[in-house]
Amino acid sequence: VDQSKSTQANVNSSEDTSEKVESAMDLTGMKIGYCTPSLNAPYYQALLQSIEASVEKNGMIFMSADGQDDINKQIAAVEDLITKGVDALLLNPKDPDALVGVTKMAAKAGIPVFIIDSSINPSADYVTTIQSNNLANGELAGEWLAKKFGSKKMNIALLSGNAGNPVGKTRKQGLLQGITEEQLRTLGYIDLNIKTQAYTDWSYAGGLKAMEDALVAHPDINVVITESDVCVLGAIKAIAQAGKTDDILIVAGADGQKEAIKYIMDTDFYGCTAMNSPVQIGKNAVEYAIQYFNGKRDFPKTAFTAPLLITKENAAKYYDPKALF
Amino acid sequence: MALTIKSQLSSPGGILKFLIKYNTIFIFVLLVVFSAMISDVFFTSINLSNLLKQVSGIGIISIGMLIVILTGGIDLSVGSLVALLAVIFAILINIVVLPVAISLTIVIGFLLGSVSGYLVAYQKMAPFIATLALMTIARGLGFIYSKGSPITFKTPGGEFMADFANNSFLGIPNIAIIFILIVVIAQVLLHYNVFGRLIIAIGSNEEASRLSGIKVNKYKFLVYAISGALAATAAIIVASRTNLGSPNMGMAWELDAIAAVVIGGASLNGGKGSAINTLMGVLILGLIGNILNLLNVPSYPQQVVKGAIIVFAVLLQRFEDK
Amino acid sequence: MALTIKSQLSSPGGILKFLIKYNTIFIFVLLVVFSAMISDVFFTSINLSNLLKQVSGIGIISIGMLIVILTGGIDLSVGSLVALLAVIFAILINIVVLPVAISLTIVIGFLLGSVSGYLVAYQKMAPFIATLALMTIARGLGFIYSKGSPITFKTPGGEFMADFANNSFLGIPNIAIIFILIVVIAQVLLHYNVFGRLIIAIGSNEEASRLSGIKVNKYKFLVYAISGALAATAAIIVASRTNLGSPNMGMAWELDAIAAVVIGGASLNGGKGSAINTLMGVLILGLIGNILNLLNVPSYPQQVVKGAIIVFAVLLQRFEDK
Amino acid sequence: MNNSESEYRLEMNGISKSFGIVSVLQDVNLKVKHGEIHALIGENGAGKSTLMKILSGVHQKDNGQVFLNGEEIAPKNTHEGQLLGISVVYQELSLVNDLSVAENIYLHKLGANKFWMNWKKITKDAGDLIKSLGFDINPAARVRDLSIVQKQVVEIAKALSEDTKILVLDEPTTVFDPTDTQKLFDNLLRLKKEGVSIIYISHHLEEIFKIADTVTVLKDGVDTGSKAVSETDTDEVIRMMIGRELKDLYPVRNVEISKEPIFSVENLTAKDTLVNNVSFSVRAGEVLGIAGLGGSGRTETAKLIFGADKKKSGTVTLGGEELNITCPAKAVKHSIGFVSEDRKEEGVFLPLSIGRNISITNFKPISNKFGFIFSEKEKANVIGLIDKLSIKTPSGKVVVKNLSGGNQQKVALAKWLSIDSKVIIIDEPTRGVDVGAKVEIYNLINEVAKKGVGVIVISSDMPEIMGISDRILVMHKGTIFGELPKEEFSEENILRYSIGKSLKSLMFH
Ligand SMILES: Nc1ncnc2c1ncn2[C@@H]1O[C@H](COP(=O)(O)OP(=O)(O)OP(=O)(O)O)[C@@H](O)[C@H]1O
Ligand SMILES: Nc1ncnc2c1ncn2[C@@H]1O[C@H](COP(=O)(O)OP(=O)(O)OP(=O)(O)O)[C@@H](O)[C@H]1O
Ligand SMILES: [Mg+2]
Ligand SMILES: [Mg+2]
Repeated sequence: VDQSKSTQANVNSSEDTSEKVESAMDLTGMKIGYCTPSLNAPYYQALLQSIEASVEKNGMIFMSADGQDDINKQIAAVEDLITKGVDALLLNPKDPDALVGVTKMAAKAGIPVFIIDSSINPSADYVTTIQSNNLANGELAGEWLAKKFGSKKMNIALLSGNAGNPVGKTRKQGLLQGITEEQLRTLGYIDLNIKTQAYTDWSYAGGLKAMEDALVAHPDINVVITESDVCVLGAIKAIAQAGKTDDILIVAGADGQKEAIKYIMDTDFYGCTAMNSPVQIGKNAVEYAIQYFNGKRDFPKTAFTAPLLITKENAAKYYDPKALF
Repeated sequence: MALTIKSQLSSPGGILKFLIKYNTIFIFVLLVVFSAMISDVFFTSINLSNLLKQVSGIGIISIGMLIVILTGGIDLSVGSLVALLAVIFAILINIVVLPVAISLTIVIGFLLGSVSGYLVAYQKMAPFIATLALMTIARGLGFIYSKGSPITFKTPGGEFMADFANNSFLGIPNIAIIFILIVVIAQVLLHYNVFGRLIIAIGSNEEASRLSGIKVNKYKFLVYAISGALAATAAIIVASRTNLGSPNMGMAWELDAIAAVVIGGASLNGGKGSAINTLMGVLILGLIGNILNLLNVPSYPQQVVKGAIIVFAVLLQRFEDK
Repeated sequence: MALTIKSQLSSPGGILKFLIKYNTIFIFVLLVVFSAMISDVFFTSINLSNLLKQVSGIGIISIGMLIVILTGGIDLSVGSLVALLAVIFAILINIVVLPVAISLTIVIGFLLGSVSGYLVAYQKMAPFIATLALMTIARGLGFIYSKGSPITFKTPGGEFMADFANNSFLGIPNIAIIFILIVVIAQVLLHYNVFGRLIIAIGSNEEASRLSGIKVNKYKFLVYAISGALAATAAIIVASRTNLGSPNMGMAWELDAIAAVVIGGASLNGGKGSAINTLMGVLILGLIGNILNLLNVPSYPQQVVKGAIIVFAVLLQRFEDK
Repeated sequence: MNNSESEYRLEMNGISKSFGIVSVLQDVNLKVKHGEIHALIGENGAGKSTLMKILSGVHQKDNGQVFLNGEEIAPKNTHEGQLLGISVVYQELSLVNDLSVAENIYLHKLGANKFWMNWKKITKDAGDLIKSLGFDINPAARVRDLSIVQKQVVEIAKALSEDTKILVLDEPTTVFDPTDTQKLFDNLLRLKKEGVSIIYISHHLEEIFKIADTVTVLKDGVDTGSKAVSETDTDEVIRMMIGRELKDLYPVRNVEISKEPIFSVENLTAKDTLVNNVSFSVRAGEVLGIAGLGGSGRTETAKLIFGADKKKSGTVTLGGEELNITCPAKAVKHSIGFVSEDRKEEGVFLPLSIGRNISITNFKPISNKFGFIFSEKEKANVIGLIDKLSIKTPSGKVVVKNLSGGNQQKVALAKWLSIDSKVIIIDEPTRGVDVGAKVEIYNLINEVAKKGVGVIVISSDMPEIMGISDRILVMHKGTIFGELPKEEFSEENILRYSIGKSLKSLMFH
């Protein structure tokens, strides 16, 4: 899969965009197992469904297992997938180090492992990593923000998912890097003023409460940056309630959830978000697995979907009201 | 209550007794004063109104928890029920008119609570385990019905609810008014009504209650069903606040609700507890989170402080039993 | 136990009684047979060994939970303790030699458990609330110490532990051997040792135990401390399996442990329960998850089925009390 | 004073104790000799149990001194008390239900220093001990499965299982029938011979005169003096206790009894208990006594009628209408009342106030149709009953846990005697109640009967059941073995029926 191809269908469409991959061998009866770290976020749900659709479209059997947000339970879930004798394992690891063991176990059983969405320690036994470029996406958003503000003073509130989440961490790094790089480039100094970080548990209600308290404690906040759209979608209610939609600009480092895109199209306070398409990742992952079945072995260690920033200019293109995510 | 207070104030050592009986209130007042001192934004009307809105959901399920705990039971399912019922409400609000959606959700909540009630009352299952099972099941169903994604309100009814949930009446958030109304009703029922008398009796000696001719099973069944209906009310409120129903809602709320009830001086062995004190427990817990946020304490030290304050609040309560 | 079994088999209606007393075992056997029938990979040695490895961590804390529950208490902190202690172990293993790291972790576990023990035994705090507070605090500390990210083992000691945790002896995974060893010790202690009899006495009637001159507080203190030490053991095992200590470990394990103990026929009111039956409870829970995974049941329907099976297993148990 | 010379084994001097603002004991003295049975008596709430709990280390005294063999002691907990050789059978059962009989008997020793259980030995020892006391209980049985009588035997065995210097028995015979009581007395006399000092608390004065050497009387927390039993009599003791003469313990029955039975049971057989083929009837206004030995199935019969146990066959008829009672709530709906013999577990709500306890059976007159309670009405009702039964308490708000045993019994009665029943079954009505209050309870039973209620009284107290009944049924092995009309009332006749024999002189009517 080359990069150009992967950018083509970066839309989280509800329509069945999964396509049949060309395959020399008969795929019927091949079993693809996918292990998600949890299903406690719409994003994971969308990713699971995208993989399922692609797998079935290609006449294969889909098997899934859920880590239930617990490293040990995810290990158990992967072990059970291996026991079931899947022919390829798509693993979305909750922790980059903890799941190394099971990749080796899978390799021992002759099962190729494709790491998707999140990263894993390089010492793991895997074919390739398929993920959106969280760092680059974050950077794009950060850059956009720094450009927008120029030398105007930013008072930032950072809305995070939950502490210790590696994906969130990467996106945060991207955002901050983007801001500082851009400031250095254009201003020659860094003025990064993050007033508070609040955790939202990746939920609407969590974001709402976090934002309410943040606004009371720091009435001068004029920027909200976030590791994911989901963290800020609830928070918007708090901002509206406080009558601050004109004073605050929201910048999300990821996901391109449809509600967020809608805000970007319709309002001025939701500045941008970056595309992290579960549909695309799912499709690519299945495609890679099929290629592997057909004998291909020279995969790059990491295959990113292309970074993509969604702003008012291009939002309409990526908005699909019927999308799952 | 007024009566009790008066008679106690007039008896010798009355004021001390009063302080002891309502010591949860004093812990609360202490915390308020402390908060006002260390944060100058705490006492702003917007913050207080936020605080009230934030606690209303958990507050409502805490009242359900209280009546269950009074019978000597426990209801671990409430958090998951909030999620499932929020999803159900969001589905309903998009297909039927608002009043029907609201009533149906509450009825479904009542029925779901009845499942635990049936298992506990008529199948003699330990409440902990019956409601733990329902907790797992409800969360699962929530995800199944919503297909894992939040369901957004799309109708005028939904908009109405969103407005309602975020607006105030005479400066008090509407949803807080609902919560306080529920507290008052509960306090009156528990204190002045036979219903309260009976569930407290059941919680303090189930066998003696049975032999006094009380329909123990009926009441045990009822409290879980009511807890379910209150979970539905909470679900409607929290869903309306965010304008959607998500299967992720109410995560671990059951623990907060139990903590609120216990901080409010109730005994997990049943037979002891009051709605007013539970309200205080809810406010204390909410306040701790709020003030720590205002003080910019990072999330994890926050947990440590919160745990410590719970211990402290409950330790203060020990004097009550003397 | 042998004695009890024999005497029961020889008494009239003995076999029925035996079936009833050990009905958890039969539920387990039933599930095994059923699983073997519907999945042809279930009975592979690799799957069974996986299953054992998967349940060992929760299994060990379930034994701690059992002895706490026997005294009529409950320990909600164990899941968080596993996280905190796994982090501590990972830190220690990178700076001191393995035996010291192991012993220190267990001692720290014991001390952390002692905190709940102290609050419950000497400050008369409700176990639910004392351990709920510790649960919050421990999770917070885990994140603080680890700065939110997992801490990887880096020393030869760490490698040794990783090997140990993933290898087997005579076909049985090492960590399962440790778990089973703990079960056996617990069973012996509970049945043939004064310690066990006294904690059962306390759970059955605390006041009577006190009047009989038993140092009730000492034993209540001890069970929480032991539960903490067992949480440390579980932490060492799960950290070794993954080669790191993460503050995200052991999420909601306390609920699984409680469920296992109750499915194993223990009463949450104390005084009733056995280690062997708890082992069965742990295996039953593990098995449910395993077989549903093997049958390709998606995650959320799985939760629903799991909840239903818990209800079913506990309902079967009701006959015991007759 | 020096050990060997001390005249008294135990001296309690000037003991005072109050709970909060309530003073329970003031300047109480108690002196017990070696090898003496010392009776401690007094009205309900006089402070007997509290005094003994101070001795054993449950409570701490506020003032005064305690000497054991001339040495001052101050046990801070029961463990210390036990080490000093003080064993107590407490008024309320304090056994561990989930352990075996043997374990319960040796529970205090388990705590002391042993490490491994020697099941064989303790089971055998316990069995031997119980046998040596003249009773027969399987030492391996779970205490939960025992009857209340058997539990009391285990309590006593437990107290005797170690080298005791002072044995305190706080109302040990309230659940015993005469044969059980006699067995206990034989044991006490043997212990006395061995030099054990025994403090014996009871409201059965005849027991005192049968076995005690000395009697100390407490009144309102003050001791009104000690007397050698040989130098006093019942009247004097009663006067010391209640401060006045007591003429008739059993009030005259002048109630009109209807001809027709108001309530009858026919061939009643239980599903899970030994009760079988029980048939009898009660007439309105009648007090029907049911006697029998412990384990004869009286309590089970009552519970079966009340719907607390499962029925296998038989009919229950009230006022000509056949009832199908499947649960106590149904029984109550048909105006049948039941006072349990086990007040702690089944009778009262210990953590709740007296008022809440009393109101629980009877909300109708004090609430409106929506269930809202008129607190003034309730208060009046509660205060009325407290007066009527002379429950010793500062107010109706006091929680029942803090009442003395006898006063708790009155609360248990009050909740049933205050309502309009058609039939009421009272199992051991005066368990632990002092003589003065007994009269009040008997009067109350009479009053209730007068209203046309059929009263069924189960009692192990022979004089009591003969004193208050119009007719006595005697149970044996789960069924009614015989019936005694008033003319034939005698301890001998009841006992003969109780053990399954016919009367000596057969009377034909
Ligand atoms: N824990 C307590 N708190 C408050 N009051 C108490 C407590 N225990 C006992 N009392 C009060 O002390 C008084 C004496 O009680 P005690 O049990 O010693 O009486 P008693 O002589 O044994 O009576 P009975 O014959 O009814 O058993 C009673 O008035 C009782 O209400
Ligand atoms: N002293 C005893 N010896 C042997 N078994 C007994 C004894 N007391 C009770 N039981 C057992 O307990 C059951 C009935 O006990 P319970 O005391 O309730 O009967 P009861 O006739 O009401 O006696 P009580 O006279 O104590 O009220 C019987 O099944 C019997 O086996
Ligand atoms: Mg007494
Ligand atoms: Mg009886």
